[in-house]
Amino acid sequence: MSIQHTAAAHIHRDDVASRMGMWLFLFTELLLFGGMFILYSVYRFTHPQDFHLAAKELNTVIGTFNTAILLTSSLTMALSIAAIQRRQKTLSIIFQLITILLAFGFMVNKYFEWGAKFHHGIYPGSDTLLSKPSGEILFFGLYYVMTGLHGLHVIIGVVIIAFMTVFTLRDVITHDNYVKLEAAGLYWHLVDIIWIFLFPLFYLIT
Amino acid sequence: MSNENTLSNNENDVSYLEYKGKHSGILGWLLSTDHKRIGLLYLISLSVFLIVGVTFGFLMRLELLTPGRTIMDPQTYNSIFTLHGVIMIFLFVVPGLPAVFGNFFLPILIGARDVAFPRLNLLSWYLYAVGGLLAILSILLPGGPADTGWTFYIPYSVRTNTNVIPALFAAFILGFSSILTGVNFVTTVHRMRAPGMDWFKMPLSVWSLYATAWVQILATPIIGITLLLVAVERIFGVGLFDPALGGDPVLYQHLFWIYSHPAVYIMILPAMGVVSEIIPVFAHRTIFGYRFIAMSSIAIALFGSLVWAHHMFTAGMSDTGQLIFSLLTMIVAIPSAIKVFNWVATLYKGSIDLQPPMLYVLAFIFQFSIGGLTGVMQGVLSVDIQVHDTSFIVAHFHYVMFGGTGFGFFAALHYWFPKMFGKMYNIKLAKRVFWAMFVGFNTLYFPMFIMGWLGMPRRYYDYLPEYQIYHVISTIGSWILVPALFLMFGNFIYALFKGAKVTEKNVWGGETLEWQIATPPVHENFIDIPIVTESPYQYKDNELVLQTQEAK
Amino acid sequence: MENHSKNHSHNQHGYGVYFLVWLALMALTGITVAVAGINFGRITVATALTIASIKTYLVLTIFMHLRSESKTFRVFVGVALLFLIISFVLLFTDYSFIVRN
Amino acid sequence: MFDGVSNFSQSTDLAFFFTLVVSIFFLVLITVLMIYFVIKYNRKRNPKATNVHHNTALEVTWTVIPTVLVLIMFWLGWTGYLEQSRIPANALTIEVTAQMWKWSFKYPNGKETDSLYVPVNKDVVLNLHSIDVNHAFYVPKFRIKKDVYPNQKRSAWFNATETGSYDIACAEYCGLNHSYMYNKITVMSENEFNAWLNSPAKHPGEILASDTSLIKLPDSAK
Ligand code: HEA
Ligand code: HEA
Ligand code: CUA
Ligand SMILES: [Cu+2]
Repeated sequence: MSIQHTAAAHIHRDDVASRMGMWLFLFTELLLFGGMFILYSVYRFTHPQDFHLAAKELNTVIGTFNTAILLTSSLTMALSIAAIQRRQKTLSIIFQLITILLAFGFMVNKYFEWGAKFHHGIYPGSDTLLSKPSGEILFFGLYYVMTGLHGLHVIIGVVIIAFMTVFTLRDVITHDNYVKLEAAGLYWHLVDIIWIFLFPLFYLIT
Repeated sequence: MSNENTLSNNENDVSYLEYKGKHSGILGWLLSTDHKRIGLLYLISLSVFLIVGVTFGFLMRLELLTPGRTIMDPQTYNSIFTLHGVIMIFLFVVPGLPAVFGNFFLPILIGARDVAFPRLNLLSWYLYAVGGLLAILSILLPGGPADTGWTFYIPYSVRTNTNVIPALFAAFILGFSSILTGVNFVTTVHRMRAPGMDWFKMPLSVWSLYATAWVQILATPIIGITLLLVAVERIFGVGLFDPALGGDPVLYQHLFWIYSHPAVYIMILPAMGVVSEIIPVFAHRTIFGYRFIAMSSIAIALFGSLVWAHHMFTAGMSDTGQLIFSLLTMIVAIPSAIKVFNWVATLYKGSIDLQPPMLYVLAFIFQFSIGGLTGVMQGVLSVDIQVHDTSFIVAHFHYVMFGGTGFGFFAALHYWFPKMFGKMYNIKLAKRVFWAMFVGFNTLYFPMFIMGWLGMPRRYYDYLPEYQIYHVISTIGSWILVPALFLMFGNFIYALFKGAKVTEKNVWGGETLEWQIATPPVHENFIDIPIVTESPYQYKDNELVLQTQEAK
Repeated sequence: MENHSKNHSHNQHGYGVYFLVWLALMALTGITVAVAGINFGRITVATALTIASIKTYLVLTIFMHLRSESKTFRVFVGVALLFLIISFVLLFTDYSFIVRN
Repeated sequence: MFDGVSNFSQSTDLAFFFTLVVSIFFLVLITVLMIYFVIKYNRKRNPKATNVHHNTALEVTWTVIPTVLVLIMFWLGWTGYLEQSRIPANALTIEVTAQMWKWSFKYPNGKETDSLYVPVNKDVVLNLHSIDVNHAFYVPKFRIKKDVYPNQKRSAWFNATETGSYDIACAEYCGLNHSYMYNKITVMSENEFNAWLNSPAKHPGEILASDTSLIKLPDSAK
């Protein structure tokens, strides 16, 4: 192979590469949940009746409320990027803080929701649950594992966004270098998308 | 991104082995984000695990020398084949070529100074190390090493009292390490190719690493979640797989193989890349059917994700499932066939020099063909019912994983060693060792095909006397392999310290970019980024001969 | 090779666009909850999943700026989704035709 | 090598034979070509190589021929499998229970044994159950193998064509004594079988598996 040499090729920042890397990583998250959606679909297919009954125990109101919270937090996340692009640093920080607050709201709701279930004796391995038909055991198994893993992602997301806020404060993230914030945003939106599917699949089975 | 460009060209000029960065001594290695140093970190840690895994293999062979107890009790045997499988798969063949040679050479082959995310790259090595340590820990903790087989089939993996959880977490973490490598490579190939290097000017090993990286990204998370769920099942008893609670253990197997079948292509594709790289160099001519080889890598990655349930033909799937998966398994053999034929065709009218790397490559083609063809036999439904879970399978996968990927790894090591270290090993010795490896390998595994067809199940501590003759031959094979493997490592280690110095850029007469830069490479590979104008493997002087011949 | 120089993405939407998308998402959530009460029989799940897919599409294209990224990104997303979908389809070649428990 | 003794052995062995012949053919082809090229175009003999870039006709040929061959292989395997998956009616049905690490067999009349007795030339259906973990019922000489799961139903069937005594193995890893989950299947003439089945006392030839233990259990395993 013949090669001609160029002088002074310098290494430069490549935001497209950073975003590409983030997207690729998101695929792994997608498939992590994908594996569980596979489980869900199979068991729902093999135990339609039990799933139907079990879903009645979930509180649609809390579920809907949480969906609204998460969608709104996605909005504020997107807005914080729009703000930093327009050099509105303070506004961007405010939006990030709102996002974090909403995420907390989501977790608090989840806490009460899970708490109520535990109170009724519905948790993995409990006698109440074990006395139910196997489809219901599977439903609640999936419910805890999937929303639990999702909740874990929300918590991780909060930590990441908190870091972004600090970075924005310290001008590490600026109007012409905000790819970190974009990456955090991508992650947060993915968490949102997962919930968009979890919600109807668990709360809205009729 | 990469190191700041404050270094003057002079400082950049020094070999990556001598380069002094922010840290010195051992930290200069452990904290280095240089892709070449990370590649070497992987090489060292991988070799350690290889030796551990191989020792377990050797001990299993000793145990199987005679029926009944030879050297260990059944519990030990069960743990040993589990550890052997886990170490060989998750710590050796899956990371294997991409982590060592991919890290070291991928950026060089595409004319880049480093990978896209050097720090992520280092992180992935640390994850690998942590995963490896956890695997070792699972041996040492009270309770004893896991005894489930590397497949962790439920319900046994939920019932046994051994340290399954550390082993699961080890595999989980190693999965993440593998994912990060994949993310890095896809981005690197997309964003960092030197000017002029369009897709069809990339060396073939880059194509196969690229295809591999996609499989790593897409398939690995599935096993991550699946193994996590086994742990959850053990700890909380949620019942997602446990039949006692209504779960379906067959679904576990589906999820396990959705990853683990594509994983076999994570293992073999990079080795195929190495083969495509080495053959033109030692045949001293252009590769035959460049595009077909490149595209077949993509095809393998694609079809590879469609055949997973051929591991479950006796598990009681629906007939439709059996039909589809058997049919697709047949199809996946075709791109491999295309590769093999193109490699053989590349020898035609070449000028073949049988150096050690070439010997390993030829053995690769032979052994991979045996492994692949028996793989196709296993894809045939009625045949698989007979040979499933027998030593026929064991022979198949050692032929592809050890005879294929393993030999590909050894070929790569012999091929790139002088470039990586600027030292040359003893070539004569290397050739002799090769023959011992070749003979030992085939003696070790071929008898397993025969006894497998006759009905010798796998994961058997003990067996009927009629199979002993095959076991004895097989164990003798492992005794030939022992000295060979020792000598091979010995040869390299000796060369590192006392070997002849190599400063020549191009020891073998290759045409890809790594042979155009200093030996060993300088810190950031290229003083100036090259502009690529031609496809690899041109060997232009051969072309001239052809034309003059035709003119006559 | 993809264009190398662009660091400043044109991933710029006005605040208004984001608000509109948010409104649409909230409306769709409302619809999916409302519709869940009605029994469409077999297509109930399909409706819920269709609405969820529309919501996902909005998030992907606008919030996640997929619309303004280069084509490569869209191909990537396609590949990942395809892989997931194929896994579902092939898995159901087994489960659709058998009862094991 | 082709010594199967059930109704399935013929089709399975045919599929095996065909795939084996094709495999050997390609393996020999590739190996011979490699060796021939290495000798003929050795650097000493042929110091100057000639480039041959590609040949589309050749590529198509070596894609199409293997494709056709593997499709034939698939078909042989599929038809053989279908036979095994169609459980016949009017067969002798035996309930098989697997547990760590032994088999037990229950006949229609309630008789229970540790090793399996069947009549020759008669369809026999096995309903497979497990009470703990996965096992697999494997009779190499009959070319049958089926995994056995707790809480799930599986069936296998066969029609033995020769009297005699054959091995049953457990082919799915099931823990400590997986390799000792061996037993025997005895194929007898119909009359002999009926006599055995209906005699309350043990058949003179019958021995409990725990006595036969083809391989002696080591002490540690007991
Ligand atoms: C590097 C790893 C690797 C590779 C590359 C392969 C490649 C293949 N494997 Fe293998 N396989 C394993 C690793 C691998 N396998 C492992 C680890 C297991 C066991 C896991 C366990 O249970 O523990 C296994 C098990 C396994 C099974 C399950 C057996 C069972 O448990 O019952 C099957 C069944 O179909 C199978 C098939 C195949 C096929 C069709 C290919 C194909 O890709 C092969 C294609 C190659 C060729 C066909 C050869 C070259 C071509 C020619 C020479 C041209 C002529 C060709 C034709 C005419 C067809 N493999
Ligand atoms: C790349 C993967 C890989 C490699 C390289 C090997 C290498 C070897 N394996 Fe394999 N093996 C697997 C992957 C691999 N294996 C997997 C995945 C399984 C399935 C596990 C399961 O069922 O869950 C398996 C299972 C398996 C079995 C089946 C166990 C059973 O079903 O009962 C056997 C039996 O012989 C075996 C033997 C060997 C041997 C002898 C080697 C030889 O390579 C060893 C060659 C080398 C030497 C013989 C010695 C070199 C020694 C040193 C350098 C150190 C020397 C130390 C001393 C002499 C004390 N392996
Ligand atoms: Cu029972 Cu193995
Ligand atoms: Cu496979």
